[in-house]
Amino acid sequence: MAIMTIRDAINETIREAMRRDKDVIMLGEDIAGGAGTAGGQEAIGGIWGTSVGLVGEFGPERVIDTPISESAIIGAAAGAALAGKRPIAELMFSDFIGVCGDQLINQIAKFRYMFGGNTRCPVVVRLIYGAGMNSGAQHSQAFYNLLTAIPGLKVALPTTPADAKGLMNEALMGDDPVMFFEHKALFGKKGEVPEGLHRVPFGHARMAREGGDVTIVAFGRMVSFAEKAADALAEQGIGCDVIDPRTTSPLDEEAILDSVEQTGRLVVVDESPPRCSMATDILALVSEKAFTSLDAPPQMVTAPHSPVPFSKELERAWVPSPDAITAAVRRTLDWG
Amino acid sequence: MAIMTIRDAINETIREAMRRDKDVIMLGEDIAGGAGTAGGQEAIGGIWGTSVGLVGEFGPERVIDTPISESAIIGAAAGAALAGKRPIAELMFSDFIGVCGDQLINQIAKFRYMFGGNTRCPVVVRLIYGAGMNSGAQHSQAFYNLLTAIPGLKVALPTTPADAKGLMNEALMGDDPVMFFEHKALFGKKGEVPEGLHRVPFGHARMAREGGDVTIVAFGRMVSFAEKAADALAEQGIGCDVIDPRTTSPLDEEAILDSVEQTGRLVVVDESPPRCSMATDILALVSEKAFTSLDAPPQMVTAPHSPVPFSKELERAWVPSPDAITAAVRRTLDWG
Amino acid sequence: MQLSRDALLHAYRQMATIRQFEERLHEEIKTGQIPGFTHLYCGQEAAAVGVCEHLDNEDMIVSTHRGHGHCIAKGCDVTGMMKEIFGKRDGLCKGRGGSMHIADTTIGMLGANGIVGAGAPQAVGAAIAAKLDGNGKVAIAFSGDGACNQGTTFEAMNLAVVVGVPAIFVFENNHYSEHTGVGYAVGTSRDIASRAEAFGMKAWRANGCDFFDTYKVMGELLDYVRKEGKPAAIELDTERFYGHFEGDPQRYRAKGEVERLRETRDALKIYRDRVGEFGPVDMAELDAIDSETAAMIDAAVSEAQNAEPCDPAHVTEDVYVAY
Amino acid sequence: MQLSRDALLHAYRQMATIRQFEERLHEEIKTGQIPGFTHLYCGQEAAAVGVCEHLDNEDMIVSTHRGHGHCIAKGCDVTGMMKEIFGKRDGLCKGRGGSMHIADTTIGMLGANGIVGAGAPQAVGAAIAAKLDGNGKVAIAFSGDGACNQGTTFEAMNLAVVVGVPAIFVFENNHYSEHTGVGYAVGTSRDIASRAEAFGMKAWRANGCDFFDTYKVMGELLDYVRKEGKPAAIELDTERFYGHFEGDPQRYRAKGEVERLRETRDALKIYRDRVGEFGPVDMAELDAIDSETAAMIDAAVSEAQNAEPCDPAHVTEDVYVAY
Ligand SMILES: Cc1ncc(C[n+]2csc(CCOP(=O)(O)OP(=O)(O)O)c2C)c(N)n1
Ligand SMILES: Cc1ncc(C[n+]2csc(CCOP(=O)(O)OP(=O)(O)O)c2C)c(N)n1
Ligand SMILES: [Mg+2]
Ligand SMILES: [Mg+2]
Repeated sequence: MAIMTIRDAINETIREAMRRDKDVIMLGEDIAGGAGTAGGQEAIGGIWGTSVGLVGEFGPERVIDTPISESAIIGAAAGAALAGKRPIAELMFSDFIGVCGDQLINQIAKFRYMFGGNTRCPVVVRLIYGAGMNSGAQHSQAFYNLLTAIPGLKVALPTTPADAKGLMNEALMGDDPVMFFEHKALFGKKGEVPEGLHRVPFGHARMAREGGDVTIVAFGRMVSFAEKAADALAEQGIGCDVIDPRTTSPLDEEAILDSVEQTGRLVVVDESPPRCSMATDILALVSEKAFTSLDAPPQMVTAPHSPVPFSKELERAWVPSPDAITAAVRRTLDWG
Repeated sequence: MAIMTIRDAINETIREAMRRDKDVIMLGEDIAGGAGTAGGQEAIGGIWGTSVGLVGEFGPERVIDTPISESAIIGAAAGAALAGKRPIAELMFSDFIGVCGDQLINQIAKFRYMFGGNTRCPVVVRLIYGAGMNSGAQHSQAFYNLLTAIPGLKVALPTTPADAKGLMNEALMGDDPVMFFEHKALFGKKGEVPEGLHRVPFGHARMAREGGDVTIVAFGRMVSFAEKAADALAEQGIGCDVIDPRTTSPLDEEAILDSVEQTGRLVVVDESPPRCSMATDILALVSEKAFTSLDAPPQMVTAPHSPVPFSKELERAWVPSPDAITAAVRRTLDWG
Repeated sequence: MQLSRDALLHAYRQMATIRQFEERLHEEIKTGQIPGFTHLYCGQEAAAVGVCEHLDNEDMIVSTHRGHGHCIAKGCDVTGMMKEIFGKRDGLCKGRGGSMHIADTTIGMLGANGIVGAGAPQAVGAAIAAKLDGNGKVAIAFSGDGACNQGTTFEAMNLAVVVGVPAIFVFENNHYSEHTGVGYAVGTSRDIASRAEAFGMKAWRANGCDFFDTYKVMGELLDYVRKEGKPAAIELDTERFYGHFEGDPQRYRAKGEVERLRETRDALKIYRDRVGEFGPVDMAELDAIDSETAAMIDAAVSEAQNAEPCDPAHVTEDVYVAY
Repeated sequence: MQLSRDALLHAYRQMATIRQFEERLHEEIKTGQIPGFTHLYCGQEAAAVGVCEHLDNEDMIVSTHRGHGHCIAKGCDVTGMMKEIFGKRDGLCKGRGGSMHIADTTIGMLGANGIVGAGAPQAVGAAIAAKLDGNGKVAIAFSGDGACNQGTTFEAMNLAVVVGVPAIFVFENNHYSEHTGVGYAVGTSRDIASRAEAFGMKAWRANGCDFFDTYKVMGELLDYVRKEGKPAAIELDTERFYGHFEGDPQRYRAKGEVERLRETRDALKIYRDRVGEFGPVDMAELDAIDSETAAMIDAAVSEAQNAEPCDPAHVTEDVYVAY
């Protein structure tokens, strides 16, 4: 087991996949960087540093820098996948799904179904997402709910280096399109990463904490906030299950329902605004399928129904906080 | 009160608005029709017939036929709105939101907030939506959930001719962007329409049926399916409240919560697939805010997690049916 | 240019098949047996066939909402297509796709597409794959004159030039996008091909109602693309004989326009008029092909009519490979 | 071309303001007081000012992620901008927008924009409004060489031609989109302006580091647009002195590139070198403007530093006019 960051885990996993499978290719803006400049290729390695060294090893035919044309990037990835490749397409910010939305929701997601089941379109779209770096309303959003809503897409959100590797390998070896959400504030997060062809199957949640009194389901960066809250509560004798679903589509319903059956209390933490969010998705699941288990109203801790603001103070108020999670847990315990 | 179809109510309301307010303009593909042809303009009046006669009365400067460029259509509407106009932009099918998604979710939705509150962007986007006409996977979707998720947008779904008029007037006289969803299978639906400047405020649900035993919340075309189910159940002595929220953003939470407080039973009917849908949104609302009122697990009646299929048999199986609603109501009654 | 008898007859058979497929659909739609809305390719036969007669199964095409002609020209099973359009369970796409979503990736037909402009970047991706595979194959995006105003089409052309791949943009200019004239919607100073040129691509122009012209110019284009490994474009001047979709009252047409087009711009007539220049073919042989095709389409329609309907239990199949 | 003393001095003041605003931001960002990421306009001053000196408050512009220069050139309050970039509650956008989202619609500045390519169609819409209002006003979209590959930009150009409105596409070609060279990403055979021509638009070209050249050519363009009521485009050859965003190590640059650009392509130097051709201006007057500007920027920075932070209670304000 090596200790590494999520950034490096993604880089290494892609590198190994490209060595193993010549059909794995990459497309994106500045993923090599420096194309057509005096400094030359590989000046950058992606603005997130996740593709460092790849163009050097695999060449510009497989690590393709593109113009600023997101629809063409995703569309080309779709076409290459229909033609037998396994493209990894990078959306520098998940906020840009609106620029290429059709290729995601009407093309990649639907080919297999509408073409009668004979087609595979194994595109992995990397979407860098999330608030917390004062990047403003158009560079901070967490749109996994919008893509979870689309049948035909799978959606992964790794929160540890090991899962980043395991889920990426799973995405690259599966035959379905995967929306791979990487939180920009988590790239530097370190952890142990298994050697070799580590795979994490989709639809299997990770139990980040076990506590037994309250169930917290959290997504992406919110998992670490939930862990923080759970640790603080543990000191006060309150035990929380913290569930990191790892993929929202497919979703490990069982892990969530099992935990709620035991705890009777649910808090869902989601970095998106509340409406038609993963938070509502989980509350609906639990209230429909574990109704009798619930001892208190399930709670949502989400961003407010507003765009992401720029300034430090405002953005801090916008992002769900560990304190808000703690308060929600307490509300479920103090109920009735 | 005149009796007319939803199609005609929309046409008439827009006509009256354009007479009243010279800043109201329209943009879309073939909304006049016949531009650059021997047959000449107004050959068509929109493929849905909702803009018949408008180019004749208001001229091609105000009823603008555009090339097939949805991003430019919505973008131009946004720019015209910033410059003081009240554009009505037509998306021939709501399925095309992916083609112009950025202008909806990152532009129109956010200008006011991110520009500090001094800006207005009163664009009305008409989105023709819905399954039931064997139009296939890319021409049948009901994407109101995706846009309800976006802070800054309002979302309306009229289900009667009177509401079509009232909500359209409200949209055209308000100062916020409105996503106006029109179900293609409802255009021919007839009903009474008040004369004059009839307005229906956003965020006020319509009680389509009062029954008191079970609360059914339904959206768009599903309202009439819910009414059908409610009528059948009424004959068996089961009274349903059928709530038509009319707008999903803002949402009339109170009407829903009040009804559930009385009935203790909830069924939500939504033409979208289940994940991160309006169905989950309402279940989450009720389970969080009317927890103690619920006497049975709330039920979702939605399309399955699949694209919309083409053939008659498959599409019929895909669209939620009155029978499925009846069954869900019975499940809530038979509970426990 | 001289062509072998086989080549000449095959091309004619392909065009006749498309024509009769579409003329027959036009009739069948009136009976109400065909669900949804259908866009007929009638009038454009020389375009699809003039392009696809150059291709084999490993060359790839991406099509449009008006895709029947491309599908047939690329070799899709005609009976399977008919069943699909009738919405039957053993249709080419199991009744889930319909007229606008016919595909058969095993023969390089990557899909008709209901979203105008969506296909062009996909062809670029397929061309990227072809380049990597180094097999000399090409990928073709069919687009209409309307689709050439969609941002994706432009992005695709630029990307193809930047990455230097054998993607070919075939613009079928049938002068209308729905009910709008090309002279209005394409604001360009010259023509559609000149847009491709502005993106740094070589572009050709041909008569898309004349198989021989399309075939010849396309041949030159393909020589260039295969030799240089670069993208290229071709604008085909062609005609649509029916409405935008079936049911379109076509009030935007000039009086007598369709009759005139059927007289002067009919791909099958033009083929018969000119075939003598390219090789020895008897009109009687063509007549025979017409009859064989009619019988084949007849059979396909009755097979489709009698085929099993879809089973509602299958509605959620094949959303994923594994979920 | 001769310009009035007022015009000459005003143009210089505008360029000096942008330069000093940006140079100062470059320093302040190092102190960590400025949140988020910031794209500096340094080097492109002649472009924004050469364009905007022709405009008044009712003409409209739409800007980019690199918008400070456009904002200042269009007349945004400099202190308000500085406060906004520092994220303060009485910033021009109440601290909610930040560097990439500065707007003041009351003076025709319709917004900087973090989405590359989003602005171009918005300018067409503003031009539609101007045409309806019949007030002779124009709407301008600033775009980079990178943005000119985005589908929206092409769609916007076509739409502007189709509807015939006074929309102007200003392409600031600073030779880089992020870390990629224009020679790679813009696969065009000639230049960016020629793409506009392919859409049926008149296009001009000018030196975007030379205020006088940009101003003169832009004047010709505006005469054409105002007279004809048609769209037009201009490509400005210009330079970016800093990285793509602050913090960019710029390894893609040639050795000594920035130094050379600062020597030969500095808009302020070029202005001083050439101003004599256009009217009588003393270098001492320009020096005085430099000093006044420095004092003004100093004051703006300290006001911004001392301004009240945002109040978290306001986070959900102004999402709607009424909800
Ligand atoms: C993105 C999108 N916008 C609009 C439509 C509706 N639509 C379908 S076909 C069509 C016209 C296409 O014109 P053209 O590209 O010339 O092809 P043709 O119909 O002439 O074959 C339109 C507007 C669509 N299907 N997709
Ligand atoms: C849709 C979209 N794609 C990508 C980006 C990331 N991005 C921001 S600026 C930029 C480069 C823009 O280049 P150019 O248009 O030449 O403008 P310049 O930075 O040179 O001023 C990129 C790729 C973005 N903000 N929006
Ligand atoms: Mg056409
Ligand atoms: Mg640039």
